[in-house]
Amino acid sequence: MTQPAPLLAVRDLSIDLRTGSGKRRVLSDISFDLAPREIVGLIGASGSGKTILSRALVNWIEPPLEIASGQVEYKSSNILTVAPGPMRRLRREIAYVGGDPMGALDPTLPVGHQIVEKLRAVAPEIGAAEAGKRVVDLLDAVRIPSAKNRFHEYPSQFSGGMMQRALIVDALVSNPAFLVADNITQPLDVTVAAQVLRLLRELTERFDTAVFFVSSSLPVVSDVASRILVLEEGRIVEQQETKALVAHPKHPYTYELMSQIPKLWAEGAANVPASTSKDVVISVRDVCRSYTVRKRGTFAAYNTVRAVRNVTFDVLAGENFGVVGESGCGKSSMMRLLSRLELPDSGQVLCNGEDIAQLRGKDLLKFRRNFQLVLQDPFSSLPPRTAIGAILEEPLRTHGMRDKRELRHRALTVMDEVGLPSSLYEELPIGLSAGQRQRINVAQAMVLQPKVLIMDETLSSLDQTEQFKLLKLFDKLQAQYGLTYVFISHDLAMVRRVCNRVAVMYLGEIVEIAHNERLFFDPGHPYTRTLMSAVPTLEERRYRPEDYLLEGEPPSPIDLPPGCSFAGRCPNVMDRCLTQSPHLTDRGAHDMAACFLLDPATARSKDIAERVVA
Amino acid sequence: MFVLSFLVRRLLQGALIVFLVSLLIFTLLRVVPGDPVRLMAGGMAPEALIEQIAKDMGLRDPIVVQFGRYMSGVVQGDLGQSFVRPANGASTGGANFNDSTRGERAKVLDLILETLPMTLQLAGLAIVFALAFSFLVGIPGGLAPGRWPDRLAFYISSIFVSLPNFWLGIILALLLSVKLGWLPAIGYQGFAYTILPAIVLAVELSPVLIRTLSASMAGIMMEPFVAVGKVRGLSRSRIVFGHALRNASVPLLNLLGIQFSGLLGGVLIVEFIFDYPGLGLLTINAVLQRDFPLIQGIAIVTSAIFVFINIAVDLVATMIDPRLEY
Amino acid sequence: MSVIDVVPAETAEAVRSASISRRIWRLAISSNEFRVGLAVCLVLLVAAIFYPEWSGIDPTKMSVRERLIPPLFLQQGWSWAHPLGTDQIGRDMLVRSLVGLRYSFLIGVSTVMLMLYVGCSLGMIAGYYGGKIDTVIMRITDAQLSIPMIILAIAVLGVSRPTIPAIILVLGLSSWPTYARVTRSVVMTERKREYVRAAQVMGASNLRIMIRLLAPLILPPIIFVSVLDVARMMIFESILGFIGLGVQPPTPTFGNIIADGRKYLLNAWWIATMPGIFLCVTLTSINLMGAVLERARNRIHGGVS
Amino acid sequence: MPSISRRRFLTHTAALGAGAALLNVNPDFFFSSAFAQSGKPMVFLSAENITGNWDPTSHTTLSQINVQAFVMGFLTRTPMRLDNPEETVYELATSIKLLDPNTLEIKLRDDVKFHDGKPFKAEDVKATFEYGSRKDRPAQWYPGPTETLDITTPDDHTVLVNTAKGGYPAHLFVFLASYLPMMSATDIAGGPSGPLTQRLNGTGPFKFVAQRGNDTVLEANKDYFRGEPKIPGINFTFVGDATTRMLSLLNGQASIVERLEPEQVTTLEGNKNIAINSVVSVENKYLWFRCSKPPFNDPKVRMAACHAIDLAMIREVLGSAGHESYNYVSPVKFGYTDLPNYPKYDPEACQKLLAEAGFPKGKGLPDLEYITSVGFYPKTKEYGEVITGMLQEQGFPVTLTVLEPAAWNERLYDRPGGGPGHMIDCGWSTGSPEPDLVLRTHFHSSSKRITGIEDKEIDAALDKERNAPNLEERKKILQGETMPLLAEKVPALSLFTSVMIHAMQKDLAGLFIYPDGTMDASKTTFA
Repeated sequence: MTQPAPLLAVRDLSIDLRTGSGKRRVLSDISFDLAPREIVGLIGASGSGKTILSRALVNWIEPPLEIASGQVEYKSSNILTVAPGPMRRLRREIAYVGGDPMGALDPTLPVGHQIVEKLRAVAPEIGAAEAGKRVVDLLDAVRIPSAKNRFHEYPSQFSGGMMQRALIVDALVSNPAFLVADNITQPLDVTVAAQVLRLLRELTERFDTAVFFVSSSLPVVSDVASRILVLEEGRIVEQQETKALVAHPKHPYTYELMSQIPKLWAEGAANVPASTSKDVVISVRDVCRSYTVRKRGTFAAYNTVRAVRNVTFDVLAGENFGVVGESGCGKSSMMRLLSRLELPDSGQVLCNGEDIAQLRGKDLLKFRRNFQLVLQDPFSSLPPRTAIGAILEEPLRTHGMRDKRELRHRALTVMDEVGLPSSLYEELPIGLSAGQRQRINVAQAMVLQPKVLIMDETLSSLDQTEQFKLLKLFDKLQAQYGLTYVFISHDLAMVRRVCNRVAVMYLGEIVEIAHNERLFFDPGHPYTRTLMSAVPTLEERRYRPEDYLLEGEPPSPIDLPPGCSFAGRCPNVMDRCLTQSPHLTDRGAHDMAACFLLDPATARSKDIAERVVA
Repeated sequence: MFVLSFLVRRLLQGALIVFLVSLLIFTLLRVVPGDPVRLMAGGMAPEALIEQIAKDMGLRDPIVVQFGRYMSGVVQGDLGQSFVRPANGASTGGANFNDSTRGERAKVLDLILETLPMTLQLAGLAIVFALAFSFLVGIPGGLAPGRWPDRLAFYISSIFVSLPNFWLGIILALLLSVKLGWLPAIGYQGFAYTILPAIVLAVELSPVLIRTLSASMAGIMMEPFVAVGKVRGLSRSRIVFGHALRNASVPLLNLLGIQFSGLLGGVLIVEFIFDYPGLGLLTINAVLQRDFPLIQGIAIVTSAIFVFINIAVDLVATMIDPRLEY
Repeated sequence: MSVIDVVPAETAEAVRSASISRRIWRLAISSNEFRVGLAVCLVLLVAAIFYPEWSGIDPTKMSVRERLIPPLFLQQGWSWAHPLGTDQIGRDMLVRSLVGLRYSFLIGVSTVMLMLYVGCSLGMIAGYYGGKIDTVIMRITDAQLSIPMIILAIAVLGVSRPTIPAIILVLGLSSWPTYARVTRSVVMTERKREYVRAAQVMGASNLRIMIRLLAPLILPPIIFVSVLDVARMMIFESILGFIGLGVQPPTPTFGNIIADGRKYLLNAWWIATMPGIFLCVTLTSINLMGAVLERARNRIHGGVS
Repeated sequence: MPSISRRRFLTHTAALGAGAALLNVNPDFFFSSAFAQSGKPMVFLSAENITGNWDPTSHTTLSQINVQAFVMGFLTRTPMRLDNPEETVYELATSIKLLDPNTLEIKLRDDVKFHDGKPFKAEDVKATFEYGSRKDRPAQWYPGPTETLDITTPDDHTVLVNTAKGGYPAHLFVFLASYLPMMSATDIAGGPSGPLTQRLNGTGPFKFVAQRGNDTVLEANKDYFRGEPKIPGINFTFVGDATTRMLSLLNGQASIVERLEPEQVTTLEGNKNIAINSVVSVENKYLWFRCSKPPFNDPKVRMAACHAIDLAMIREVLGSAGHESYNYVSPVKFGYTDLPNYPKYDPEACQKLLAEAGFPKGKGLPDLEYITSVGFYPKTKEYGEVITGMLQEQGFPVTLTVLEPAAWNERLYDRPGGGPGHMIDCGWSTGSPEPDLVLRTHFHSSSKRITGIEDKEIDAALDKERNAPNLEERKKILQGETMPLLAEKVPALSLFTSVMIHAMQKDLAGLFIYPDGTMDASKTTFA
């Protein structure tokens, strides 16, 4: 790299982790430069040391981590050795945005005030009024609606995406020289993440800010960065210009990473079981579910959140059924209804022809046994402070098994099946990787030998390597036990890879339900296309974000606008959409979508749609 | 708008609670053995006279009827009259007898209203002392979990919780008032007389406060926004005092609200020891004399105060932390 | 847990494959603080259990002529027969303190257990079910909190002689709401965690979830905090004694030793002070152990996950 | 100005009158000096609270009797010292003569005025006697009801009391005269709910000003017939806790405190600013048996219990607060003598009697309850524990119940079917040498307050001594027949005589303390 006068120069940086029994090196001999206005990406699997490196760049290394050697040079001084006082002044030029937007600000103070506080902490010469104005302007610039009011609102009143925008404002408000963005899109929905990325690019350009962009997803990084570093177990194994790296990865690890990226449209993207059965395992019939929430600040007024609206679909035995959608679309409510954690307000969920709402006692227990759930968060889904063996035995105990030896045997068997070493039997899940934990979750579900597994975002918190391994495990288990899977996910690529049929949900409704190929190559609903335009991929997109990714987030499910609920973000919106709600329309071969574009009556519009797509 | 609806809702609930508590106390005090009339009339009074007085006072009606009568008075601000105290407010001895010639008995509400401000002054000062001390000890403890400030906080709270308040009261009065002459101690003739009893109460209050404060401080300091705050360029003192303390004050506030009823127990003893003319002294005398209307009135008033203090606490807590909703 | 992949897999490698409680114990016992606390606790325990009988001194045996003998470490007039001196009617303070420790402990611990039981169950139910049940339970809690203990005491203890069970009942019933509140708030957050949902899907009943999943998780820290309350309850008992509603003589408890000894504070300070010292030492040693155990637990369980 | 509350300052400074000039509001709100010296009132801390009904015939409460002693006048005063228990000093009376066994002639001073200005005359004595002996008056100190009295006033300063209708001797009024406060006939005419209940109106050295919370405020009576008192007034304050009272004395806020514990005496003796005053009181403390129900309806069991109790040991516990008494009245009372047959500590006799009564070694006795209070008397709980221990040693299955004063008081008296418990602790104090105020009150079947005893022999003995024609004869019967009979039947065991211990600032001089705890402060000064 031969740019003259780098903004930031990292030289031979090594960092140790002090453990009870000694030190372990977590970063070794990291060296790279960051030029002014350059966006450099860093990619690596979880545990590779990405976050540590990104924190080292902002002098945020605290025990048990310690700097072993090397320096981070900024303006010809090593920021790792700058005293706290001067460092605080320096933070004006060095900004950081993390991957936990909801935890990054004090929940008890208004967002805007905290940004002002930060600005004035690093730049005391700015007056309060001026600082306030600057923050409001910037909030406006990141397209936070009615920024002036939002300025006085609290973090809990912001959605994740909005909060991440606010944090970008927080980082850029002091006009820093460079910004470290650590996994900032990780907790966000695809469309929101894509919006945030677009924003980041715009703003850094406007402010002439250099960015060090860290992510575990190569497609995301390649979308943003001009140059990419690949980190494996604390070492940089490769660095190249983005295009070159994507085209010709040099290091085998980079190559491996790329091979694990799920494909959307390329050959061999789907790897679905040959579903032969026509038996309906689960049948969802016109199900509705709403929640009442007390209106804040009222005495007895309630809001109705219509989380699931008139949903109907069937799941066939042995198939993989996917439900996709963004947060707040009703996926989780759907999951709770399917697993009978809740009962529908109207409509029925039938399992093998029986209404599960009617099940009681023994029948219910039998249903539970056959119908298991694997949850999203590998951390909160395991009971804390319980040994793995005990976790796996608990469901068996629940179902009345008491023989200790039998319990232990069953637990060890299932651990073996999911690829957990039996030495972990007495261990706590703490310290295990997310993938290992998710295996425990799977094992916990499998120990009851169920027929149907509902995977609620099971893989979304794992990096690609882990996802890859677990998907293989799922295939194996399915082959072995003839399982039926329901995948509830926001990850189109994953759904593309494993599901026979996919339902797309938006604001509590199914807007499209189609077979895998049809959905990806001939989606019937603009929302599906929007999703596809936002999904990070290295492939050439069939639907470009410029055409489909509009600003804005889904409206609140509390005050649903009349007409089509997607109308507000739809690129093809028509007058009719604002007044009437489209129903699911058959597109043949049991594929359906709910859009007026499919209505023969609006054939002309359909032409328009097709033209847009072309 | 939020505040208003919150207040309406909570005040209604509060009124219900006070009503239920009144009912409970009313019933409880009527199942206590020891006929209050017997107490009033003296041990030597003949049974017939006792029955007569009881009937005249309506004490032989069903409890519900009595309660209804009582509550209709309460609603109009009438908590009844003391069994034993005359209108001039003297504490009276156990050995008195009923006779038709008794002077007018004191109104329970007057007795309470006269002593309540004194107790509020004492309790307020005690809370100020306790908070100041807990902050001094608890915050460093919370900022350095497992290290010496934490241990110091821990030992201090262990010692404080083991100090019986009447022991401490006497020792402090002896030391600071009698031996050193720094502070006056017995009775009340000026604000300075509040200081010693308040210190004793503060010592009683502070162990739990120290614990809560240092635990919640330690917890808050683990929150991501604290670590991120540093990277965002905020100084440590700003993070600690501007943010961590603010967050840690919510559990502390709640605790203070709860502690209020415990405080009354302490006030009782401390006021007795220091002859401090507050509600506690009134209560202990009422208890020692089995002056049921007075006990009842005090219980209802304190429970009402408790309920409303807690509403206030919750309101303040929601103002500090808008996520809370009660 | 989102940012925490910084510090991966660091668990106690040294102590593999022993059961978790044993590991916590092993880690705790390796700390000097714990050993000191344990030693002091054991000494007190052994003394309280064996010394009164072994010494053959009856704690109620009075010897009026030998009253108000100062403890050993004071200069004049002490006697080896009464290492901690005697009280106002010539009873041996050491034996009385130790027997008092027994009774006070009985009162303190049972009271706290009662409080824990009532408070945690109600708090658990309120936090778990939420909604109307929650509102009702929490308002009951408020109501209970707002009744001063002293009123409850004269009502309940006035009914019968103030026996130890009655005192435990009064103290316990008047102090449970704090626990109910704490438990409720913890349960409310835990309840939303996914493992609770997972357990439901596995067919676990609500009761089972509360007892097997939530209780073991929530109780240890609460129990740790409740040690302070054991001491507080012992002191409260002395307040009852103060107005004649405490444990009746001649049974010694810390409460009535302190309450009776108060009058002699000026010329026989040791009577009212000894139980306080015993209380402080006991409490500190228990606390010390509790704190170390809690730290060990957190280390083994890897912090606040 | 100790014990004047701030509130009072604000509202009543003016009312304090002449004295108020010296009692200015302390400008230092934060620290009003507790050590202000000149012209300050005497601050008395009482161990017991008052009733709030100022009618002297409405109560038997000691503390209020103390207040009355400052404010009210008496016909005579009886200093009741051990060496001369029968000494009588004339106060409002100038002579009291027994004209015949049923007629008493009382001559009065002519220079006395009530605080409200009304001159003190014979009509007031007549009204007081007649009102006080009414049956509905709770403090029944008088020997018989009003209709048994025939009182005439030949002139404004002579009263003749005739008791012929009642059949009891008139000399009973001699000792009572020192104990009965003289009320104004005008007040009495106002009836039982009139001015009597509202305030005290007497002829004594101090005037009643007001009751404020726990403080009773008195000011000097300038027109006192023996001369204006030296101190401007008295604050009589109820402070329930002994330690608090002592601390208050030590830091100078209180001038004098009562009912010291013996240990406090030890502490204070070393203090150069504090003086101690001990006086053997008229009060004896008793262990009362419930004589109307088993097992103590059997005199043998009562006597056995008495033999189990070592009185010397109890006095040891009490230290300087107890004085020995081997009779049912205090040694300062008329007729006291050490009874030769008074029960002594004798375990063998105890066991023998128990066996005779059918309870060898206490076997077969029901569970016995001994009730005492945490009350304001020194050492009550302590010696209660000692007695319990001693009874248990002899095999009595006794448990001790220690109650707060109100609950104890509620259980104190006899009821139909016998009072609660089996034994109860109580003291009985009457500020007069008259022994019947104890003996007849408790042991005659017409009264039997606590014991519930009904015994014809005792009744006869009590009637006999009362009806003795003169004091000499009466003393002989008391000492020779009545008291020995009581010691034989032991309806109660008198444990000891209380010693009233007061502690005061050394500079407080000229205060006389009577054996019932009342005080004469008319000559008191702050040195």
